[in-house]
Order: sequence, then C-alpha cells, then structure tokens
Amino acid sequence: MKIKILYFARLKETLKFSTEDLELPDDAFASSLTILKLKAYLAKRNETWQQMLMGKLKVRGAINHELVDDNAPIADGDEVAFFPPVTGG
Amino acid sequence: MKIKILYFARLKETLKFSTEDLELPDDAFASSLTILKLKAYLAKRNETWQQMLMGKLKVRGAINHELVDDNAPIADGDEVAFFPPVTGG
Amino acid sequence: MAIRVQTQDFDAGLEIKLLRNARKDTGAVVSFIGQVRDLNEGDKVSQLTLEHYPGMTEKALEAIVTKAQSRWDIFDATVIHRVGTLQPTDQIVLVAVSSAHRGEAFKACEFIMDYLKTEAPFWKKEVTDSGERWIDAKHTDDNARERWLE
Amino acid sequence: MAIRVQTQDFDAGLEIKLLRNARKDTGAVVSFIGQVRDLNEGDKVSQLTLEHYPGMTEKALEAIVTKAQSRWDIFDATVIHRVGTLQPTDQIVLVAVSSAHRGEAFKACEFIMDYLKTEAPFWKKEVTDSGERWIDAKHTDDNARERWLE
Repeated sequence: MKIKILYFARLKETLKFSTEDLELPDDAFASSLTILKLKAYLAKRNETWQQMLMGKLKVRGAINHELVDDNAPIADGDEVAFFPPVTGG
Repeated sequence: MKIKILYFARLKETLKFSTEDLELPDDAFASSLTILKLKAYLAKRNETWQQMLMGKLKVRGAINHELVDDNAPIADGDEVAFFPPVTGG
Repeated sequence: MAIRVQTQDFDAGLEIKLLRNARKDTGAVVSFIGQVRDLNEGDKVSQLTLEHYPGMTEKALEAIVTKAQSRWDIFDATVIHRVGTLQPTDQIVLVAVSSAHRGEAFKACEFIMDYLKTEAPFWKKEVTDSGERWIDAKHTDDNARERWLE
Repeated sequence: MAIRVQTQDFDAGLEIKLLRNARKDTGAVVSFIGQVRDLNEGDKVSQLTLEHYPGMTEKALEAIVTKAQSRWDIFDATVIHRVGTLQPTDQIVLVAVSSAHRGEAFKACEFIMDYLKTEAPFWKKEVTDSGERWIDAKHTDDNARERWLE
C-alpha cells in the first residue's frame, strides 16, 4: 500500500519533513493500519520521531483532509497528516 | 409643585401633546405623587387620556431621564416622561 | 466609550478600525449592525421612522455600556444609533466592542444590544402598503434581556 | 458562503457591506475580527507567522459554516483567514454572519469562531524578544467549543 504523509508546524520543523510518500508491504499490518499504528511505526525511526509522535506532545491526525481520531483506519492511496492541536483565529 | 411632562411615540401622536408644564397645589396629593398617581390624575382628562394612560397599552415612565416603575416618587421640578415600551435597535 | 445618536449614516468599517487601532493589545473586535428590513410581520415595508427622547437616549446608552464594562473585561465600545426617516437596507445601529480575547467581546456586544432593545428610548414607526403603524415591543426582546440577570 | 485563505489583508467594512446588501430582508450582521496582539503571555510580540494545511483548510472552514447554517436560521456567512507573516495590529481573521434577527447571527458567528479555533488547520508561531516559539493550543478554546455540544 502507498500513502502520502504530511507534517505541519512543530512536527514539520523538528522532524525536518514536510511530505513523504510511504510504501508498505500489503500484509496484515497494512490492512489494519490506523492513525495510532502509523504513529507507532514512524516513531521507531529514531528518538526524535519517538518524542514527537508518541511523546508528551498531543498529535492530531487527518485522513484525506478530515480530522480523525487515533483509531481511524488508513487505506491505500490516503493522504495522512500529522500536526499539533490547531491555533488559528 | 411644578413638573414637566413629555410624551413620546403613540402617546404623543394620540394625545396630541409632546410637552406640558403641570402645576399642582402643594397638598397631600402632590407630596405623595408617584408615576401611577400621575397617570391616574391625567387619565381623568377625557376618554382618550384614560385609554392611553390607564388602558391596555403598557406605558413606561421615566423621571429625570431614568426609567422608573409605577411606584417611583415624583418631586417638584422633575421632568417626567411617558412612552410605550421601547423598540429601537 | 463613543455614543452617538444621529440622523446621518455611519461607516461601520471605519468605526471598527478605530476600535482595532486604539490599542496594540486588542485581540478581538465584535460588532453588530442592525438594518431596516423590507419585510415585517409579512408586510412590505417602504419606510421606517425612528423617534427618540433627546437627553435621555445618550444617558441610557452610556449606562448600558458602563454596565457591560463592569461585567466583562473589555477595552472599549462604540454605539451609534440613527433616528429620523430610513429606507429598507439602511443601517440603524452599530455596536462594536474591543477586548483582548473574543469571549468577552461577544458577550458584551450581545448584552449591549439586548439592553438597548429594552431600555434605550427609541420607537419605530413603519410605513407599509396598508398605511403607517407603530412597531410593538417584542416579548422575545424581554426574554433576551432576562438571560443576563441569572 | 464565502471562504478565503489569503496572505493579503482584507477590508472588513466592505465584506460586511456585501453581506448586508445581498438581501433586503437582512436585519442583522454580526462580525468578529481577530488581530495580532503585541503581547502574549507577558512577552512582547514583534511578529506572527501563520502556517496552514492547503487543501484541508478551506474544506474545514466550509464544514464549520455548513454546520452553523444547519443549526441556526442565518442567511449567509463570510470567513477570511490570513496566512504568512503578520505584525501586531494586523488583522488575522474575519467571520461575518447575516440573518433576519440578531440572536441567530450572534450565536452562529461565535460558533464558527469557536470551531475555527479548534478544528481549522492553522498554526501560529510568534517572534518575541527571547526568540521564536510555537503557540500552544488553549484549553479555554476547547471549553468554548464544548459549550455547543450540549
């Protein structure tokens, strides 16, 4: 499965990533992928990723431009985004 | 005692009075004058006054530019106003 | 505080800008504009005349704004109310409130309008196809004010 | 419905006038303007940068306005939000709502702001004397939104 991941604000700055295309083998992990599982997967990259995605910072997720919660399922072709709580207005 | 009385909106139009100076003998009536007593006094002028001041129409009173209720006392020199409930904004 | 009762129209954008720029720590400006509707209680309205009680009007508006200022942490407020003869879509009233944060400005602005509607000495008379008529006060306006007494 | 995300400034007075004049039965326009404060959490702010999520932002704002329209009897709404680099007293956001009567417009305008603050993908970074910092989301904003769930 292929997904696109976007990072914003503090995450983008600290991870030094704004967009990435991620390809995962089409196995049981991919077919049951959720926002939380994807966070945990990415957090294994190194200490910084661990801290940013699974640490104290609250990270919100969006799938295809919709805010979702941690249990939302991710499908092939989805655009996923991670960012801190929003602060506009 | 001397007071000034102002009428507004529907009252002014129907009574054909916008301002009047009223002089009352300095007796017990004058010294215990209230908004309600003044209304009743004026209502005796004729049927139209009776209908406008003591009829179905809700009449509000003000003394010296302050909204007051029916029991508010009126003193010598006061400016009293009668008008329907306000409808600005 | 700026309180004006006038026959001429006003520039709402300018009044809001004046409030915005008066202090650099202003974070929010909430404003209300009321205008003449071409329809009231099912009848076409062609004209509206606003009468007021000169002398009392400004005092009543000032008292309402002072009450709002004592209740919420706002910076400033502007109230402009027109009198005289107006046409549909003409502006009637502007209430604009500035503050550091939005919650206070929203509450104070709505409070001022609810009290203006029930305590400021203005009366409306409208011209419809069937003639002239005085507009009656609405119970919904009394109820709107009652909310603030809790 | 007009939704705009832009770097350039906006003319709040003009936007309000457009809403006012769109319908002759408009009786009320309530608007909110948010601007950059020169002070935040006790520190002097010299600059503010707003980042957003292009593609999602407009959709999120549209969804919020649609929710407001389904809940209150309003005529129309305009939302303009700036992004990029701003200075103190610069305008950040305008929300303006038109309706026949004031109560609906006040509620819808505040609702849109409360949801914008918690659901629209914007992030603020400010420059103060002690350097740059991302602004954290506020619990008071979450609480403000919770009110509407009752």
